[in-house]
Amino acid sequence: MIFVRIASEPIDIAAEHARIEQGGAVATFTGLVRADDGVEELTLEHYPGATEMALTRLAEEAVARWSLGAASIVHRVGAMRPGERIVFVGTCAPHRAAALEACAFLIDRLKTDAPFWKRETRGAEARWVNARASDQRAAEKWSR
Amino acid sequence: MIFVRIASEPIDIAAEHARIEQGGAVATFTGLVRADDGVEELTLEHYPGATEMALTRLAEEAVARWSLGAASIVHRVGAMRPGERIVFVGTCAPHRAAALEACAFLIDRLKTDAPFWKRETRGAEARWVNARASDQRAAEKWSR
Amino acid sequence: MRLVYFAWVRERIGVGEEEVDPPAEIATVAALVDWLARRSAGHAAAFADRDRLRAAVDQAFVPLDAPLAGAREVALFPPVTGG
Amino acid sequence: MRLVYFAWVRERIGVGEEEVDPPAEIATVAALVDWLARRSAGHAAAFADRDRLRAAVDQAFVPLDAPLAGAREVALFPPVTGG
Repeated sequence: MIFVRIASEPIDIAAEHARIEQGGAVATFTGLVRADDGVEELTLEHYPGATEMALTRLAEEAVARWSLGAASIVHRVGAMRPGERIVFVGTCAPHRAAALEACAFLIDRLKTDAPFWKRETRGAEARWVNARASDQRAAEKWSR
Repeated sequence: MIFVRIASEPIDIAAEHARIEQGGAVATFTGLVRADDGVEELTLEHYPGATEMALTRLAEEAVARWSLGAASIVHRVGAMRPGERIVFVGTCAPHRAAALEACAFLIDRLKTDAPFWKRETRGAEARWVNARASDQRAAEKWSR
Repeated sequence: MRLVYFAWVRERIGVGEEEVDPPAEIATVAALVDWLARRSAGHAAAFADRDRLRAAVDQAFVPLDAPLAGAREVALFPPVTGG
Repeated sequence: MRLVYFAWVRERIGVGEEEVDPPAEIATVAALVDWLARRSAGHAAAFADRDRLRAAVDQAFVPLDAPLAGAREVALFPPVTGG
């Protein structure tokens, strides 16, 4: 089962977790707005339509590659405060290695394959976050 | 911050997750009682005192090795039904690779390093679950 | 052809989307970008650094040298930074 | 010395714990197990397969050839199966 969602409200961990509990092993990853580098607001822009398509394709790839029972990707858009959840990725498989690996795959590949853009606001200054070469390398390590 | 707990009530994912959200990246693993192999009840026995010590030592090792902001291990004991959560492992780190790796480390090592024993009941028959060689290998791959 | 822009590409151009009708000899995304760069100072600024420009054709990521062949929607944007 | 038993070791012996006072020459966990196996048919059954027996001394896992040296609590149990 695949669950993909763009959310403009806070991510409810209990609800998202329950949705993917199909038995066996559940792995999740949650990204939080960093609270330690002076960012007061983080704004997420995305490409409606293309985003859902990219996330669905990623989830389908993970389900096929690791024989998952369920995969879920929920990504916030709009304005967020430090400590808020930006993204939730969850996987469920009969055994733990598959769930854990697929979860890492999904968040690594989401970073490079899905059309989201982050803008940070510190005081009066707003700037678009630059893509990182380390994210590109992390995504590429999953190529077969 | 380290959270270690032996629980005789169901594990509350939302509460456990919120506890470790220190900013950056959160990874979790949750083990569920399998519902697909005819088991009607799973009973977890443990070694009080030694269990908490073993889990604390594991969590401390993970925090030191991956510079975690938080690590949590919650393990159910007593009788459980299919679909219920047996174990929750959660990690928080500034970046995702540390959180994901430490989470996999904790569940792999918990399987061999903590004194828990599973007994499955199917109809009138109860049997103690045998340890698996694959769990031993998974734990050993984390030796430096 | 519908064009959509995101993040600082959108901000520099000043609009999130526009309709254009490029001449028939514009055969690739890169050629389209060259052609668009002449529309305004904002377009020129948005497309000045090709190394930091990414594209999608009909909502699928493509390299800049990809053919336009019948594209209905072309998106131009910076490298993505989600997750 | 306090002995504690878990899982099928506990079931075969019939009690979860007992106090024993082994003779001074019992110097290792393995020697203690040999000595305990003579206490009852249940003990003998619990300790018949040494490959499937694990131990902790004062709540820390040890191999069966570990010394007893001053141990206050020795636990004997099957390989663990948590998680």
